[in-house]
Amino acid sequence: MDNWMELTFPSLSVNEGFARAATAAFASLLNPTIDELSDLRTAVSEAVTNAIIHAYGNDRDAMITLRCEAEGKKLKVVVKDTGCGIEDIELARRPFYTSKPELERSGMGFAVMEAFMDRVEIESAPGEGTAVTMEKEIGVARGE
Amino acid sequence: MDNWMELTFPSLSVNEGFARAATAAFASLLNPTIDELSDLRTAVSEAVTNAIIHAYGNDRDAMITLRCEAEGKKLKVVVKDTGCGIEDIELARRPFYTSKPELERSGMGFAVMEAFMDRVEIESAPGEGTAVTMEKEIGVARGE
Amino acid sequence: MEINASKRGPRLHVKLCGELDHHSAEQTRNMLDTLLKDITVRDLTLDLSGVSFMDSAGLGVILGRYRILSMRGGHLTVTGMSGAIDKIFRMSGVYAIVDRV
Amino acid sequence: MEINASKRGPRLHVKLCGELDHHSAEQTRNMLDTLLKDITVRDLTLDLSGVSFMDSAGLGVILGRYRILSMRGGHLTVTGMSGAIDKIFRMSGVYAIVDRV
Ligand SMILES: Nc1ncnc2c1ncn2[C@@H]1O[C@H](COP(=O)(O)OP(=O)(O)O)[C@@H](O)[C@H]1O
Ligand SMILES: Nc1ncnc2c1ncn2[C@@H]1O[C@H](COP(=O)(O)OP(=O)(O)O)[C@@H](O)[C@H]1O
Repeated sequence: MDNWMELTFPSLSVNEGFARAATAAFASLLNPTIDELSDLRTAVSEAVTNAIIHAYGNDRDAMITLRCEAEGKKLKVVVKDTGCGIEDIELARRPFYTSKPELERSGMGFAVMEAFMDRVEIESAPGEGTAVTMEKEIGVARGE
Repeated sequence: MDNWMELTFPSLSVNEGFARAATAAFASLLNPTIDELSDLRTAVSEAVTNAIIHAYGNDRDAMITLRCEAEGKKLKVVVKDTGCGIEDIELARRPFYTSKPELERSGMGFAVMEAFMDRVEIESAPGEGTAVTMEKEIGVARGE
Repeated sequence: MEINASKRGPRLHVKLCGELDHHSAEQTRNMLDTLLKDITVRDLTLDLSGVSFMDSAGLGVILGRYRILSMRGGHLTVTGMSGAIDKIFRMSGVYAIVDRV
Repeated sequence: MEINASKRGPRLHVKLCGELDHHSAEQTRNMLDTLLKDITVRDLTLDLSGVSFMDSAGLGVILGRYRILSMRGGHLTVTGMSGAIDKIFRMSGVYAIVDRV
């Protein structure tokens, strides 16, 4: 099955849970294990939360796009914002680095995405926005 | 909470279940009763299935857009296609009318949408496509 | 859709498990029609207690099987409807032609 | 987030129920900090067996409470982690500073 979906929603924190659920519903079509689904939900939650907090600050009217693509057993997820962008991507990826310690951010967002997905790619331009692309092979844990 | 989401996906029958799940996940933010959620899933399933079968026939590469808007307790759902359109909307709405009896369609799709939602509006232009707009107040059954 | 069938004389009892929508309709229809090729079947009972979702596509499947059975003088009975499925059956008048237990 | 607290001497036991993400973090933090205003609390045990989802925002909440407690010479203990939460705790080295039972 080759399939895709593209979802757009405003940058409200209540949509973090919605984005997780929509991704899980799409990924379910690939017959994932419970652990794979849980990993995916966590990674998507990190990327969407980052867009809400870091890209847009308190702008509740900004938009986030979540795209999922399934090709064979491979699932690709892209979370995109048109927010402030990232100056230093290498620094941003570093575990425990956060630009918002005052919000009690742990700085582990990208590290979690990397641990829970097979591949994480960040494209960003200051003032233009960020796209985080993540891939995960589904059904691996089942040994398919 | 005022919120919305817009979802686009290809016209594959496997996405009927996905569209239901995504709508339910969004509607959950309004704290619906189980019955309201079930009604909503059924109505969305009818509209998305119609786009797949009637609007696009066997074209698996065509796109369907599902938009949900929440304002207070009112949920609005719009299912849109750019398919063949409907010549006679009044006829199409009639219970048991179907243009595809050979597919064992019951002709009850619009009747179900009307029974399960508060309001159903159809806009269509032959050769251009169809938009079905449905509204339902959430939390009514709970007496809120 | 998962189906579980058992036969006793002219009576066929089929339990459906899963979601009965347009996506699963064709497969469900094919499985039921394979069972109905056995022309000694006169009475079909569909146990819907395992059907977690059904829309008008499911109605089409049920009405289609009703037609096949009534052409051979048989009956269709439905059982185990959830509230949502019962609502669709009631509004479409299915209970006027199909038995329920 | 639903929280259930019980206190015995310097020990506070709090059970969290719900999803601990950025959306629920602020409310969770506020509820916990209200309880921690009682400076006789030295040992906080967070029972996470009711937490169905947690991401790095939850990590931030837990590390923040750890800091408050360690400044007053207290301890933080976590218990009831699901496999997914345990995975985040392990990769972030939380178990080096927070006790687990
Ligand atoms: N979508 C984004 N837009 C702008 N900056 C971002 C975005 N995502 C991450 N960042 C930057 O990268 C840093 C590290 O991100 P992350 O590892 O997720 O940790 P945290 O979210 O806890 O700060 C953030 O503190 C922020 O400065
Ligand atoms: N999105 C659509 N595009 C084109 N035609 C449609 C669409 N939706 C419905 N129709 C037309 O309206 C008729 C009635 O629809 P409906 O009440 O859902 O019954 P059914 O789907 O069982 O045919 C259909 O048979 C079809 O001719």
